[in-house]
Amino acid sequence: MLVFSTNAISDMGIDLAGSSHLDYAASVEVISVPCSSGIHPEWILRAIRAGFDGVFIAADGPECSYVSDCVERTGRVVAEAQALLEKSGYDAGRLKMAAICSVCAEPFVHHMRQFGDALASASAPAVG
Amino acid sequence: MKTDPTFVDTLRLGGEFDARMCMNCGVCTALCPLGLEILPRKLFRRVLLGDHTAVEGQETTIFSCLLCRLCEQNCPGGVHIAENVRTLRTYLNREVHGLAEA
Amino acid sequence: MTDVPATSGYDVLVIGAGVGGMESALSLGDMGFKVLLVEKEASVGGRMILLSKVFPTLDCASCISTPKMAAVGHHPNVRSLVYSEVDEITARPEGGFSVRLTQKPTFVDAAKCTGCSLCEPVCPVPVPDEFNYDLAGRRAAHIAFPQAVPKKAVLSRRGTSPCSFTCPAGVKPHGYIALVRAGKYDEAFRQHLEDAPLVGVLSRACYAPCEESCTRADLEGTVSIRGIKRFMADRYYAAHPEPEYGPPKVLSGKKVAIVGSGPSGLTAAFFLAKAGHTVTILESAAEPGGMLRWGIPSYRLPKSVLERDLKNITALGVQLHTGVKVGSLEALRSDGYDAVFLATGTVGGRTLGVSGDHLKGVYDAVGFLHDVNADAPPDVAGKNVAVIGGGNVAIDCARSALRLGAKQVYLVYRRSREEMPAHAWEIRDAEEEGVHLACSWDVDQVVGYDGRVWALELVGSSSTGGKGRKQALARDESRRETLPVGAVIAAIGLTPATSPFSTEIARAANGTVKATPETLQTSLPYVFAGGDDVLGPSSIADSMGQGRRAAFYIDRYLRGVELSGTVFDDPLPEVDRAQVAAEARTDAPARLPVPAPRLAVGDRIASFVDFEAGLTEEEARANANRCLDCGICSECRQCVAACPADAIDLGMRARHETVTARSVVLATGFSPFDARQKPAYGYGRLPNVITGPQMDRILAPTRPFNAVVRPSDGKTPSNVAFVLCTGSRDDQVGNRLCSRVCCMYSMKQAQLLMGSLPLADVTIYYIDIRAFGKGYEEFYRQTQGMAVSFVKGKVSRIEPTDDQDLLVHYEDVEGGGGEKVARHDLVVLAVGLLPNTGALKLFPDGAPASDVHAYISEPDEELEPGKTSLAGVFVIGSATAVRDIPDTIVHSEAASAQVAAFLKRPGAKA
Amino acid sequence: MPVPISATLGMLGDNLRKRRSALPLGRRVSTAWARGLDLPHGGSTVLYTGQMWQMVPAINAMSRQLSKYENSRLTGLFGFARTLNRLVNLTPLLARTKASERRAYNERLRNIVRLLRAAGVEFGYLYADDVYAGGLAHDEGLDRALEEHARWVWEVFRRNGVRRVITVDPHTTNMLRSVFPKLVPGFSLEVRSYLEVLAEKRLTARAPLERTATIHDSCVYARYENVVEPPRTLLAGAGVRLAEPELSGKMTFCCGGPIEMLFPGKSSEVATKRINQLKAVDSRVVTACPLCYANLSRAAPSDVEIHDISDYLVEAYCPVEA
Amino acid sequence: MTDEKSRRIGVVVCQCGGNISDYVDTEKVREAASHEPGVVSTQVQMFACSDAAQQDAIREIREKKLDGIVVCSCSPKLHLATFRAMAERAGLNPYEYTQVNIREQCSWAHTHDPAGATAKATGLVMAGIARTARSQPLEPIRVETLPQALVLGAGVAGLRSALALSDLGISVHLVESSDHAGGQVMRWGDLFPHDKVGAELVASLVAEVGRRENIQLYLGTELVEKSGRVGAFSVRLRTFTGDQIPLKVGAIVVATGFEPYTPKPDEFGYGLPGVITLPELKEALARRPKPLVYGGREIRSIAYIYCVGSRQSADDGTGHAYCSRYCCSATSHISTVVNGLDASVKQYHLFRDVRTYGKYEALYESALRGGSLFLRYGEEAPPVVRSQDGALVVQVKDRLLGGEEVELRPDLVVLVTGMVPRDNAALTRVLKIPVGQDGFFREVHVKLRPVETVVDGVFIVGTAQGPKNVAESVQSALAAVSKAGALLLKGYVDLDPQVAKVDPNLCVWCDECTKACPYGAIDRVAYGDKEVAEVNPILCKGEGACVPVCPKQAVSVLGYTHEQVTSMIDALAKEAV
Repeated sequence: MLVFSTNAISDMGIDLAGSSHLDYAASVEVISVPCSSGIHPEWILRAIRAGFDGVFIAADGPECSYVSDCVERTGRVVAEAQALLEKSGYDAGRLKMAAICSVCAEPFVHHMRQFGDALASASAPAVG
Repeated sequence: MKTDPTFVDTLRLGGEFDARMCMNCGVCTALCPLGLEILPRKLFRRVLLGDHTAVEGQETTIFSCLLCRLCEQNCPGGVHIAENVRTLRTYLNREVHGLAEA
Repeated sequence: MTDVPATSGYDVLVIGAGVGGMESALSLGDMGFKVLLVEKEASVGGRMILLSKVFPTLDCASCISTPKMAAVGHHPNVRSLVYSEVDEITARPEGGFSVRLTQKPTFVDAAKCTGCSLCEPVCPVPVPDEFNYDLAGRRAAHIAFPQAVPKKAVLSRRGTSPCSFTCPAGVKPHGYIALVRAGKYDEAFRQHLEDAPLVGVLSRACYAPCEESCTRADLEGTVSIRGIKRFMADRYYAAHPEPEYGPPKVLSGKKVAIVGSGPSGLTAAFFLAKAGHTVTILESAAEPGGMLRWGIPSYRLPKSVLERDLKNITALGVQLHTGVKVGSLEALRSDGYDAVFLATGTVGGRTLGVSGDHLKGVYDAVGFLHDVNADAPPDVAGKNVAVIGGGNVAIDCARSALRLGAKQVYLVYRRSREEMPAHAWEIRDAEEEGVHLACSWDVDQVVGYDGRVWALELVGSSSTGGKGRKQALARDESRRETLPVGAVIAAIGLTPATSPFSTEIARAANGTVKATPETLQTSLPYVFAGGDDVLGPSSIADSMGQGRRAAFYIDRYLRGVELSGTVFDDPLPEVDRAQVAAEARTDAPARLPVPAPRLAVGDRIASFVDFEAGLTEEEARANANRCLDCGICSECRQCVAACPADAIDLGMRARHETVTARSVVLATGFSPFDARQKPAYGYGRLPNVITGPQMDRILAPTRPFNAVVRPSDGKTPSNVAFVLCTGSRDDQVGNRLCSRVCCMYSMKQAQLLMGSLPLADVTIYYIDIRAFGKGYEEFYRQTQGMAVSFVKGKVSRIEPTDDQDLLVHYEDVEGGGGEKVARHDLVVLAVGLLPNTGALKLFPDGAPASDVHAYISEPDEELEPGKTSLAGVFVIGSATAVRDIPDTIVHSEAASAQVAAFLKRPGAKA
Repeated sequence: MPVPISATLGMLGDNLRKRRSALPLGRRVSTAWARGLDLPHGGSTVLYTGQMWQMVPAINAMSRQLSKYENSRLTGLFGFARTLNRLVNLTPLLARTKASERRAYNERLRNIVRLLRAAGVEFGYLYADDVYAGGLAHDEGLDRALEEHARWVWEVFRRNGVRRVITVDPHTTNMLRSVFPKLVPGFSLEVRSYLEVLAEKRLTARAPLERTATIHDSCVYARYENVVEPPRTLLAGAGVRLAEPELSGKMTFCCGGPIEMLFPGKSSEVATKRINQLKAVDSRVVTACPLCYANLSRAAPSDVEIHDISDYLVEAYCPVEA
Repeated sequence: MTDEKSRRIGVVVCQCGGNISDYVDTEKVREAASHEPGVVSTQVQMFACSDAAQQDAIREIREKKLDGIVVCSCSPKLHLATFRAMAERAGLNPYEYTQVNIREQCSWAHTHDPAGATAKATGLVMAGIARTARSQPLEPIRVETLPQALVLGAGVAGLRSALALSDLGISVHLVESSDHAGGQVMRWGDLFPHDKVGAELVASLVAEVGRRENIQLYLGTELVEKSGRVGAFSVRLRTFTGDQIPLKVGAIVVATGFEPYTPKPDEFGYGLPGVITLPELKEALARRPKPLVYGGREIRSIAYIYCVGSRQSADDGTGHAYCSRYCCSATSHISTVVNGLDASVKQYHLFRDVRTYGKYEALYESALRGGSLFLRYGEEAPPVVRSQDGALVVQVKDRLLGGEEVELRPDLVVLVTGMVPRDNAALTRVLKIPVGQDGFFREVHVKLRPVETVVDGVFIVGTAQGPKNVAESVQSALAAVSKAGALLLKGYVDLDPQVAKVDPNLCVWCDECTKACPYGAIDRVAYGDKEVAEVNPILCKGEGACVPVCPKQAVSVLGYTHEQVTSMIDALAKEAV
């Protein structure tokens, strides 16, 4: 699983999950970017093509200090990326997004487990 | 209810009625061991608004007060409730009971 | 933290690194000024970082705070000093201010600490977690909170616990108690062994001055510290018949002779051997142990315990030569010993000095006890025995005599019972076993018949007044008594066995060796002396302390280091017992002492067996649980062992610093109202009455219980009440002001509650809803829209039900009036905020003016925000009036403009 | 229909003006308790009873009488009674007291003397000049009569050269300490309750009681006069382990006593409520006010014991020597 | 950009004294990294952040002439700044340094899976190397700034911020659209809470402004044009005579104030004789009439009706749903002023909630002490004001008496009117700063950046941002000054160089990025024979909102370029656990 997180906010939440020794799968790997509204949909397709089972966007949420409508913007990225995935023959469910705030350690781990389970129970990835 | 801004001045002659600092939070009424619904807050409010019939019609209530000051002890406005009740009693003794000389 | 040189002057000193102080420091730093930011807590961030989400936008407090906290930590123009306090600010004649400040010791080297938290789980001392407003616990070793900046561990220490402070042997009872409490028995034993050997001996025969100093003794009765030690030692020795270690790998090549194998000699040997020196003990008796072996009856100290203790010392390679009489110190020198420790102890008893004191049947205590211990006791069976003296040795003799079958045992003492030097419980035990006390009697003569003692002629005696042993005695001839006895044991004082060396080293008149009290060095530089040799007759623990001290200085001597210029033991000051006891009294339920079970009196005096059973595991832990953690940190040193970066430094002490600053910004914030001041609401008494700040912690994602639950039983609340104006707008608590944030934070909490518990009922009891700021009224409407009930009426009192629900009394002001009672399962007190008056105390030459409410004044509030009555001193945020977060930030930035203008004013020197 | 307020208050005012008391007792009755105690006459420090303890049996008796009238049509007679009372003192008729009850109440005053003596306090007693302080008239708003009475009481103290007063009940303490200074120009007495005096003396209990109890604070002591700690200090010293009721100290709940005269029914409802609160904590209740004592005793069921604090204190601090 | 194969990258793997190495096989990670093309130095350190380890790294950078370094240790939140500084000390561009978090996001998160943690750490390190190999040195963007400011509005907030800017040595152009300075406050008498006289207070500010050589006051003048960027705006003013004045300023402070709400005809009897608004009463009281007479009538009693034009439900169409914040305190205060003039005047306050927040509670208290009575009405049953036989009658259902109707016969009814935003449309067009739902100018973030707007260098202060009293207006005015000071005092600002950049060769000018950019940082420029987008690095915040909308992937953020991110994705995928 590939996670896109943000330098200022969701990274902190993921860090906290680690420093609280909350276990989640080691197959979750993170790339940090400045803001979740700046993630390119192609990156997501690229990740799935490169072999990731799923991509999770740990979005800034309303606390984003760059853009007040960060949630909506990130939502549009997700919609576009999902369209892109479907067009390329991938299940749109392989991309998920949720706002992860700087203290959202538990929610993050919860998302990872749920998403991991969902990906596992989904049919074997069909390459389009 | 018609208001009479001068009524409270009548009372002051008999004592020291002072409920100005009441902010109508209701703590007093909610502490009354007798569960008097009208006393202290609502009665005082009527006095301030000038409804003297309310005072005269509440003789029993006014003399039922235990003067225990549980309300006063907790009044956030610092209203001297017991003294006010005593003032109302003095007023009633004077105006209603004909005990002016008492 | 940024490393701005500490030596130079600053443009601005900002006191308090809450949201206002951080904002101010950052904006001044951005303008190019050099800022010193001082924060008393271990992290910057203030109170805001403790919140869950913040109104009216419901954004996450942490997400807003942490970037600012990081910025403060890295700003090139800002030096932030956490865990530090400003002590004093004085104006300098040349302009600006001189600032004295203290960096409180964290006991963790910040440069080494990586924030890994490994010290936390091993720490056995639980502390209420201030970050969670005491809802949950943390450890004494901790990192303030996960987002802390700097992310460094801190050990909470209030001082040295009285037990550890008192122990003359240097044992730290608090440490092993904390470890026993945590079930770490072996660790507990090892910790003790690091501080002092002879763990078993102490666990049986120590008079436990620690127990007298125990704060719990001021409450329900002392923690049975010795009992805990005995449990831990017995258990360890049962599992480890042999020591777990051998001699040290690296040796110094130096040889030390220790004369005498009593407690001080053994202790010195232990520490010197651990330091790598080659140690030989020379003992004149046939078996080692000195007084431990010959002076203490075995009902108090079984010999097997002593034997096992000795192994702890010999395992280090210490050679024990018994039956060796040392006649000359010089001879030892020529035998190749580089240093000598003289610890011969007291072997001779003093005689009574009355007629008949040499009759047959008159014994001196040392000899008597020696014979008892050597299994060759004098025959006192069936006789009346008089023991003369009032000390612990006298008690030992009397109780031994009982065990030898004496008919009646009398303890004859010249002074009153109150003046007896023996420990009260020893006297009590003796009496319990049947010893008769004959106080205020002196021996006039020992009457003999046929060369044998036959009776004691006693004469009245009393001290001339006052307390203490030094009072003069007066004979009272009017009282005389003849006591028929068959044996007399004189236990009236001992003399040290130092006479063989009288020509070689200086001695005092009473036979003790003259030694420098600090270093224990004698007039011969290579000879050190300790224990009874120096102190005169003293306790085991005192003697061991001497041995430890001597070892410390002998080691320095052997390494060729100056003896002076160091401190042997430098504990933190002893904590104030009265304060600890007072705090314990307010909250905690009584914790009754757990005494060790004992044999019945009859069984006790039938033999010399150990009369006190050890504590069971449960009893030991129950006792350990009674520990009040007076010093907070127990000095158990588990963190020291756990820290991979070797960052723990228990020796760290406060650092003082004086800096200059051209201006000062007071950002000292508010202090929350203590809800206990409002007893009608039952906070502190009713578990399910909590405060708003606590509710915020419960709602935060980093919440202590990981769910919204009520404290009493962990139940999910379904009917929650908010009580507004707790401690605000209330003449009865001396604060008529509105606290401005409580309406809003309560509505925020109500919204968050509805979010996580959609089925819950939430009621807000209010006088006025003060939703005045930008977006606040809209937030109020939104809250109403979420079906939160708003009831106009201040809560008058809160009463518990049997199942810990709460009955809330109020007047339904708008619904026709009269008292109403509503049942809730959780009540949140929206506590108000009060001025924090600490900053006013920092200015010895006159503080900035404050208003009638004790907030720091802004004399021209309309046009000159942030300016105080003192030129160059500014105030921001809640230090001058309660403010919400947005207003605090604006006010802080405004004050920064004022500071900048002040620093740039014409004629100002940079 | 309740007892007619105006007639009852009228009688009260008349008594105070004409007979200087709410319930004129007669000198013999009011000073009987001091017989055999050899209390010195007067002095600058006096033990001042204000006749409260002595009055309680009369109040009890009156209440027994009045409860017959409440809600009865006979209440019309009260107007007539008042007129008659102006001429003849009717109150003793109403207040026919029991001798045994009088003795029991007087014993409390004797307790207090024993305690003060044990503490080494020196004081006198005013005997005939130990007059009623007027608390009831104050409560009922009979301000004119009270003012007159207060001036007279001050005159009595002045005439006797009294400077310091030790009081034995909360109501008298309040009148002398807080009310009279506002009513009488120049009034100046140092007024302290015997509990405050004793608590300062740090007495040692000679026969510690080792018992549990709960405490009922008098509203007047706790909220008017800030006497909260002294009874607790003394009881703790006496070995009594106190359990506090839900409402105690400054939050104490009234015993109902103050309206006993006008509304005996409501008064006993309040007393019952209070008894239930106390009972929930301990079956032994300690009080420190004669009115609380009387009112709670009347409402207490058989399994609840009401004790005056002086009983416990004497037992612990001044045990009868065997 | 150099070819990643020819890079000279160093990798440091930190054990963190076991915190990492207990779960991650650090030697294995180092070993894997050492085979990566471009990596010429690898080391394992017990504590990478320790002085000694940093010295080692610096030596390595210098000796091996490294042009990139990857430190695999803890969270960048802890040590990004540490290692950037270390890189700088070694002479390496700090943006050629990448921190890889193998502690919080690896060893600590996967303590039960050491093998997984090691594999993940390897992947993360590879990704870090891949990113570094495609990194380029960046220098902070230094922007020159002019020590000049434009302040719009010469009310209390504008005047005070002009003076504060002047205090800092920043020249000020103070522009007022009306023909006089002083704003609303000029007309008012005693102000709460300190009874300062509004007119005097304003006069003192105006006089001080007049004394300052570096403040130029323009009356009857408006801002009509703005261009340029933070630190160097070009603006054009137009005077009432129609003259145009071009200026260059570094920052703009908007202090254009509010309008008092004007009740609709008949709203609470507005229009009847004796029914006036709070500002009207304030103006009247500023003259301190004695005896208290209004409109020829002696005033014996006053009824105040609160929340007129405030706190109205959104569905009644007025749009003033917000609370105007200052009115409760102002009215409590004014009733005390009335008391001061004539203590016998009876005053009734028909309120909804008394919002004398914080210290202003003392004003409410003093109103109560003066004998003011407060009657609470609900939004659903507003008081009725009518005229009867020439007298005013007010009927109100008093919620504090359970909704009982109370009738008052006041001599004066005062409608406590709130603050409404001014017509800001023209200014919004020129400055391109947004207004909120309430019609007031909107700040970027109420807590993080309360006086800043989305346009860097343009600040909103005073009641232009929302209802405030005088003290609060001044506070926000000065807050903007400290922000402006940070921009203008040094003569330059250094901005983070990790901003967006357009590849003109790929760009086809579709305008999507311009629309997506919240900061107006993208311009249209000529490039060869085509038009392309160009990012103004001064305005760009580097969040990358433009990145996903570009159909050609022509724009990306430096440090997070497409190349870098995709190479990281590939590296991670290759090492996937």
